[in-house]
Amino acid sequence: MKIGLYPGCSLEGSSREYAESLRAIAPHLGLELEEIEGWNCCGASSAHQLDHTLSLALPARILAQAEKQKFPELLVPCAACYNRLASTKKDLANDASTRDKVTDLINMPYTGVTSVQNILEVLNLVLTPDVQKKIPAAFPHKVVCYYGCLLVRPASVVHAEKMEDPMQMDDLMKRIGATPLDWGMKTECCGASLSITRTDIVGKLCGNILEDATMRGAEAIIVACPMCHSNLDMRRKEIERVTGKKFSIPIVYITQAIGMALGLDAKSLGLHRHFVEVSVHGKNKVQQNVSSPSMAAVS
Amino acid sequence: MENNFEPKIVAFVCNWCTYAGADLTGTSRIKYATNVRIIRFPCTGRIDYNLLLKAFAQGADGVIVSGCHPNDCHYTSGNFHARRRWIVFKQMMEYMGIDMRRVKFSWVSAAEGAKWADIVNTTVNEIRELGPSQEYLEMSRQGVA
Amino acid sequence: MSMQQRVIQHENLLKFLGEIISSGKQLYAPQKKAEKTYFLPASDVHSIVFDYIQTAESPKELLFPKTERMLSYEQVDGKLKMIDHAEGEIFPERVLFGSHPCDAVALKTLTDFFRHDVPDAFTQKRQDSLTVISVSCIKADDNCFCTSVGTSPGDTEGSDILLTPIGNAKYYVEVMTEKGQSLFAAHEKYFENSDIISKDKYLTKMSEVFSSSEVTARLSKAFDHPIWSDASLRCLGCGACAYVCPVCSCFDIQDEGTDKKGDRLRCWDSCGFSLFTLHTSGHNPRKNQSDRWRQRVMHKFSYMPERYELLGCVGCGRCSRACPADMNIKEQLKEITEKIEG
Amino acid sequence: MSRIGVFICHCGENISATVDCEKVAKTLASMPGVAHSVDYKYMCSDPGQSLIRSAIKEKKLTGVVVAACSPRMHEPTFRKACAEARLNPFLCEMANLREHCSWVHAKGDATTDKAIDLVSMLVEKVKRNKPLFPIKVPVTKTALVIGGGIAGIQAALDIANAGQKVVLVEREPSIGGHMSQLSETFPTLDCSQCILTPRMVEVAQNPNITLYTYAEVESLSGFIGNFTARIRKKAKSVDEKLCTGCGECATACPIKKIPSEFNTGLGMRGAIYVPFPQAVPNKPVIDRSRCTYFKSGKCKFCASKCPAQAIRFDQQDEIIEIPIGSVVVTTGFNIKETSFFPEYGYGKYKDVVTGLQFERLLSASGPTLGEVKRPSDGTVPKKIVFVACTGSRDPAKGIEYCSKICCMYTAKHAMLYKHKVHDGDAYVFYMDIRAAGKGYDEFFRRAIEEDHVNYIRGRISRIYERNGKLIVRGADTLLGAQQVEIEADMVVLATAAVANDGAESLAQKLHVSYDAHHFFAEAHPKLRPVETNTAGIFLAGACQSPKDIPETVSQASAAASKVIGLFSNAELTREPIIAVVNRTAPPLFSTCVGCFMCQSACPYHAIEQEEIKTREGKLIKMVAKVNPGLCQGCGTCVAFCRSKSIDLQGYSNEQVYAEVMELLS
Amino acid sequence: MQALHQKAKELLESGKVQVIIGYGDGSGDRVRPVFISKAESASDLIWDDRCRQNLAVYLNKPEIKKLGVPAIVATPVVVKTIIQLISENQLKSSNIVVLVVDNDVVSELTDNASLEAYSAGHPVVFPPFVVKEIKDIAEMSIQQRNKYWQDELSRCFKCYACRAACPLCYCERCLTDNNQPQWVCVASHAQGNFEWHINRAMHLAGRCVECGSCTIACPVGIPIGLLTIEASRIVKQEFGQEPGLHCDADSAMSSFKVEDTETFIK
Amino acid sequence: MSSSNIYKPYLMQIEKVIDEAPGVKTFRLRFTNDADKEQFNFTTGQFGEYSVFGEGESTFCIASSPTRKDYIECTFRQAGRVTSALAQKEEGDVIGFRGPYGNIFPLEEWYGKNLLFIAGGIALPPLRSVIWNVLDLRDKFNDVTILYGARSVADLVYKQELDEWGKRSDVKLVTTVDPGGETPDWKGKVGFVPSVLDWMEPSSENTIAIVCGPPVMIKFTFPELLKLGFTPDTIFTTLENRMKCGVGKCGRCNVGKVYVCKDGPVFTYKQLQELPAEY
Repeated sequence: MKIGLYPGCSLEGSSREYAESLRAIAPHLGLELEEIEGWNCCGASSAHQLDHTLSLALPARILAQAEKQKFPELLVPCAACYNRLASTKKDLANDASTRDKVTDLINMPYTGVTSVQNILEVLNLVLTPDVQKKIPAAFPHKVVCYYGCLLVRPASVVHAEKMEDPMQMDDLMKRIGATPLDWGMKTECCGASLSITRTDIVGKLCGNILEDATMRGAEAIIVACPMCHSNLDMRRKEIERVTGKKFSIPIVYITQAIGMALGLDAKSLGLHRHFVEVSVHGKNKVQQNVSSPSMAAVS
Repeated sequence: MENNFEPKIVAFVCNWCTYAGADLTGTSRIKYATNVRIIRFPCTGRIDYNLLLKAFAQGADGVIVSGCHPNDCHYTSGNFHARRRWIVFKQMMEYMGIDMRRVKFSWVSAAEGAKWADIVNTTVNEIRELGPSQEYLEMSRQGVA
Repeated sequence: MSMQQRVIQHENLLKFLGEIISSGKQLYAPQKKAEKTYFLPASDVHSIVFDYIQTAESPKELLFPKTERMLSYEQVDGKLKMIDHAEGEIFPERVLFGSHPCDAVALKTLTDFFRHDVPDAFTQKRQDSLTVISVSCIKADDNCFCTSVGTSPGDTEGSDILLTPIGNAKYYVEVMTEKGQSLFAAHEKYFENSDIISKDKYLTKMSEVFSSSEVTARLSKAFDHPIWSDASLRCLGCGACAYVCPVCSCFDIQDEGTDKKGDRLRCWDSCGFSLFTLHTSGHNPRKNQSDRWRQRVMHKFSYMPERYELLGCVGCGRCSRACPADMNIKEQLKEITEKIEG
Repeated sequence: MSRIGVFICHCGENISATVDCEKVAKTLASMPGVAHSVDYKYMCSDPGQSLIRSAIKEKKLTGVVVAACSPRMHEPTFRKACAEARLNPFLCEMANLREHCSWVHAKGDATTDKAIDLVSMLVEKVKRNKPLFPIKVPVTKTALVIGGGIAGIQAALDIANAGQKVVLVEREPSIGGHMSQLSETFPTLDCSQCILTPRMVEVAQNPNITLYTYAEVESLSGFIGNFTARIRKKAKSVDEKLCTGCGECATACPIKKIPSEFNTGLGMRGAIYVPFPQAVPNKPVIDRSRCTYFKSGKCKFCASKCPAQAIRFDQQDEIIEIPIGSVVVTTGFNIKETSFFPEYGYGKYKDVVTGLQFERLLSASGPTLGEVKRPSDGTVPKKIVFVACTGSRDPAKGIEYCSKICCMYTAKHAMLYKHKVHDGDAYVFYMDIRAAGKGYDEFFRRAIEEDHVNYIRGRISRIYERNGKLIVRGADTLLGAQQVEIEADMVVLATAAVANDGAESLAQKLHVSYDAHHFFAEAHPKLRPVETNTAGIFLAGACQSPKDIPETVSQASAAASKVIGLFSNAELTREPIIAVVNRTAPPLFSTCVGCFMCQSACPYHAIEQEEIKTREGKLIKMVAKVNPGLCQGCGTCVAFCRSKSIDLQGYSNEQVYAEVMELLS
Repeated sequence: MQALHQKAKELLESGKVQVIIGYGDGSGDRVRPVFISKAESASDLIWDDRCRQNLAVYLNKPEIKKLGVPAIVATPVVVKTIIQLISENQLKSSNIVVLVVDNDVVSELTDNASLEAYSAGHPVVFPPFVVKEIKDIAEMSIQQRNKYWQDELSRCFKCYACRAACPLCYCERCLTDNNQPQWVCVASHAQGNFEWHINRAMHLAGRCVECGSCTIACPVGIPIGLLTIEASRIVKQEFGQEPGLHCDADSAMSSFKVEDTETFIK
Repeated sequence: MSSSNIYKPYLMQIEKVIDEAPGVKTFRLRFTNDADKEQFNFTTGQFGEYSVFGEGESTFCIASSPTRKDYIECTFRQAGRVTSALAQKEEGDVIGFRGPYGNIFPLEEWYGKNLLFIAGGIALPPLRSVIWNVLDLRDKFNDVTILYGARSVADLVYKQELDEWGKRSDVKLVTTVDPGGETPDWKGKVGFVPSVLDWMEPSSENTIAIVCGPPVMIKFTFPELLKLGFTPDTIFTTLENRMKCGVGKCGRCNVGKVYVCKDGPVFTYKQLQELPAEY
């Protein structure tokens, strides 16, 4: 399966390991990633606070570019980027006059043919029974899946089936042999939007999450969002300060977990980039029969 | 278009759903444009397409036809019959070159007071954009010596 | 009207017609539309058709439009105001070109009929402002029978100017009336002098199929003859024959509008319609299609001659061509002279 | 010559506040054919009506237009007033100046102009109105009651006790409805079954009542006084005549683990079962979807154990057709499942239960025999959180309305829990307390004051499980929205009361209207609360909106009295708004050519074929003929008739044409 | 033709029918409807390519009905018309004999089933010029269509030949002759003509068997048949119903399906 | 008329409306323009085209006598579009009127003769014009007999005038209603017009019969009159063919060579016998 890729800024910076692991596992899943040409910021963090039209124009340009490159689907691994692109797509589909305004602004045709996919949707497609067969029970850990907010809200945009109790990630974990635990913090807030300004709040919110996960005996928290990851992984000191507790549970990108299940080496999955040591491992060492895993994505 | 153009719009509605829906708009005190005059029919099944033609010939700028949602007809199936009629009539008018944007068909139930107001307002705005109806009126002036 | 003999070249004729258009008069001339020929307002002389036997519609619209506004009314400040279109209306100067002699005769018949007894201002005023330039027939078809009804391919009656094609793209010109003369005079430069020409040899030859006076005579005793019901079996009762007929002039008067504003219109009607004579009570003096067919024939060939000394038929054959059921009037009239005793 | 009277109502200030009524009256006065035009403060008042009556007499009016509120409100009032003045009531029309004009527009010339248009349009219509005379049709004196809950039971008994026949149809194997599932009832705390069961038995024994349980209405055709109901009696697989109700079969059934509907899934039943011990009729049915025999063709244990040999595996669904004069719909309500609530775990947690489930846990006949036990592990919960307004009054959940019964039953639940578990803690999260009703407020106060139930005003944001406890997280708005977190053993959600399953399709079968939430719509919320817009069909109980037992019972009696009133006449008078086929002078007789398209279009089969014959009996033609008893006046046939040979009295071609012409002239 | 003459002769002689409605010699090279009541005139009947007028129009004419039980020489479209008339209660197959000619073999269709079988086996095929007209109009913009029809209909003078020639226009009082109220303007101005023609199309929607008689009858050459063809096309496309196939079919316009779909009713 | 437009009506104001019978009304009309009134003249037997603007024209006779100059009256039954609209008009309203059209009753030829008027139903109005004309010139005529029948008592028109004629000594009035149409206090005859005529046995000696009624009444009355010794040329009637123009143009009323609107509506039975029976 060939798919367009919009990495967004996080995957180039603070979450490089997310991109690395995605690119590492892609060939094993038969996924051919083609990065979108000349991509721009999705406007996630600030555009919508400043100018509504701009906040639509930025993602629209990305979508228009995807259309231009004739991608039927566009994979957007970053949950924030995904949310912006999906929201924009919906807004433009429902409002012809805004659509006209925006296409005028970006000076590109836009029809809305390209579908926007988040990482869970894509993995769900490619992590087929065939792949599963090759890696039986390869990631035998108790984990909790942490979805955060951007992958499941608002329901009208992301079409998450059960927004308060999403199961897509849990399902993927089961497929690689993990045991996803039921817990209470699946979609609780990690405080991402305050991660710079009010680290105390982030500490408290993340603390709740880590505490519940730890208490239930999880060995790792699986995430699919760069914001979640950085808050939970990076802010341990602050968490410790606020909660007075020390947590050692690692935060693992779903792509990394799959990578470990596939037996890929820690480096290629960027595990070394984490603040909290990743203490979970894949069971098998899989034969490296795929050529340089990250190459396909380099455009 | 002239800014002060106030379209004349006739609404042909059924007694049980849309008329009652429009009553609800009233009891809910939802405001809408004054341009519409409602003519009550027992059922959309009763509404003759010739009345639409006459309305336009008489200078209506727009027409709203509204009744019960499918399955909700007080008479069980009048609106289904009406729907067939409108499907053919609309396409036939368009085949003969009449712009049917001036005719709004809708289902408004007795519970949809707000929807009624919305339909009226949307219609008035759209007809305002289209301007006064002339195409059909012109016809009565042509071909007379 | 005795005149110097003239001819006109085809190309000059076009110029002449072109000048009529540019002079601001409305020129009606035969033109093609789909498969048929009609008298239509001409803006370009090159669209005029010369090679045709008969137009689908007769030129009677020029005197007797299919829908004529006779009167308008309006409530003004609670008072009814009438607008009289016979008075107020300007009847434009028109020239009809290309009618065949039968049509010209028909226009005259129509004028005479409407002028009879109580003159009808509308047809009169339209007639006054109409100049007819006819063209003699150099060909005809099976449906034509002008000579049987007392007219002919070169008949001058009713034409203000009659042109007869005499070959080599030339027309022999006969100016018949003052209206014709004044039109001629205004464009004299296009005409050439000529010797006296006997036009007859150029005209199409039409044998007389029956004698109209004989038809008239037979009809006086034919009211109850079975021929009517036999002949009319296939008649569908539409008004096509009457509406294409250059002489038929039955009409209806209809109001359109509301009590506040509207028009009183005169619309064509036909004695062939079953509702034409239907009373509100349900009684219909002519309730069978055969009654109505009889009325059509009787009216043209018996009642009109008797009452107005006008024959209601000029032999143009349009009704036969138009009839969806092939009611052929020529054939039927011939049959009348054959089957009904004198 | 028409002499139309025009009466413009101010409706207090409802109309006159935005419409210049005086100007409307004045303008209309100068319209051709208007003989009288006045405005008045309250046209519907007695003096207002006598204004109309005297004008009819004095001015010899030939028609009346009352411009006031919606004709759906007062048309009968004014038509009656006309009739009293000897003017045919169908020569009266109403212009809707209130709902369609004054209430929806601001004061101004445009509003007054519209009012003038609306009135003048109806003046032109009424000029063409013809005197019409009511149609009499016979009445079948059998009532159909759909639904055997307390509403259906009450209605059926009231009608039957008035000496009329009743057919009671219940979808479940037993009558009783939700009330039979309840433990005690507020505010008296008397036992629900104790008061209900005798009435259920009474139904079974009343000779005027034919009871069909395990049956559903398949279709309803016809019209008031003359309906035909088709009822599907689902195969019970048991010969009811032979069955003695001994219960051997149920014991014999090897299948035991089917969640019992009656016990809201908290108890189990077999594939052949009686829903509950007090069931009426107390005879079992086989649930064919669960029965081993019906699935695999083997088993028949029940049959072998039945001493009366009453098991009938080959029984078929039976369709019975019954002539019916009137219908009472009492299909009740349902409550939302806990799975509807994502924030409370989508029904994932066994110890989060609905109010109805808690009723079963409280009930002496319930799965725990009245002991409050956790469904998950059977332990006695020491801390229960009750959540009121779960779903109700929540537009985000699509349920904007108040479910009405929850405040009271939640108080009752908390109270009963405290009575049973003395050391237990009960918390109630609520939005507002709605305890209007006799003894209601006192009841809920008692819960707080005497039984020390903790009432916390606030909403619950989330419930999740931790260490076998349910973490209930919410806010206490009376304490400055302070976050509260309670570690509860059990949570009872007072989930929203919603329309019953299949309400929409039943409404469509009955041709009655329903609201956005699929509750059946009453004809008028205040003045005709138990009638529907379809004549002869009445409503009672929670199928119309959530309501408690006293209200349900009084509505049921009200509906019953409507039926009894209807049945007190041998003949029924119907509005003559019906279609008629024209007649013309011979030789045409009618312009109808007998294509009978109208016949296929008519939903009421009201169009018949009529032969027109000569005096000698020779057929001249066939024409359509409308059966005035069957025609309901929808006019669909009229719009179909190509030759305009059929017309609708009251909305004739001339009338509606005149309305359009006047409106736009 | 021989076979036809023979069959006609037999039918008349046997007294099974009293009149044969067929085609005979007309004026010029035209054929015309003939009504043969005598066996010896049976040889007046003609059968060739020119036989296109829809003779079913005569079946309900009072003057023809008076002649007795008819046999009708039927083209495939006449068979369709007869089926449609039967479905509209205007005819009974037991009261007529329908003669169809295929390769000089004459068959009698005497019951609904044989009529239906014949109709199903003989679909209407439009002549190429009609196909082209239909395509041309389909490709026009709405403004072009407006201009096209205004122009075409401007010639209409309401002689009602279209109505008279149409076997399915059998109303005893046409809508257009109804003046209380005046649904259709009497005058043949643009509005009156539009009202007339759209009503005709609406009335024939789902009923028009596409025989083309109206177009042929129109003395001023308006392709009016296209309007009723379009109306029937819409019905077929939207509701899947076709006229002239089943004797007991419900009329498409007076029946409905709950699943009928549209996108314009909001 | 001042205009050359022969279709332009006079504007007439309705001065008085009289309800005659169910659906039957009489209008008294006055010219709105004095000049029109001055030049207007008509003779008994003539008719006009009455119009409601927006609805159209309808034809009926002038029902008043030319001897009463200031106004004209018409009586009509509400049946079609125009008459229904006319029936909606009230006093003070303005309607259109074209006329007078048609021929006349040859009153002067009847001087010194007995007159027998026979009318049925709504056909009394044309005779009423003659009757009043005759009564206003009473001394010029011999005996005047009126036989008037209607379907029922309610259907009798001009009830007041019937009373008045009945009271006059110089008029013999017989009224009748169809069997079943009588009321308990009905004083007139019961029976169809032809049979009542048979019973009356009026003399045909020096008598002119003027007959007006529905086709079926005429059909049976003419033979009755012949039986009584009337000759076809002494029997007068009026024809009611449909008309539109009133001036011999529109073609509707054409019967044989006759145009009823020009050559009629008054015909003798003799003249009718020479016409095709298309009336």
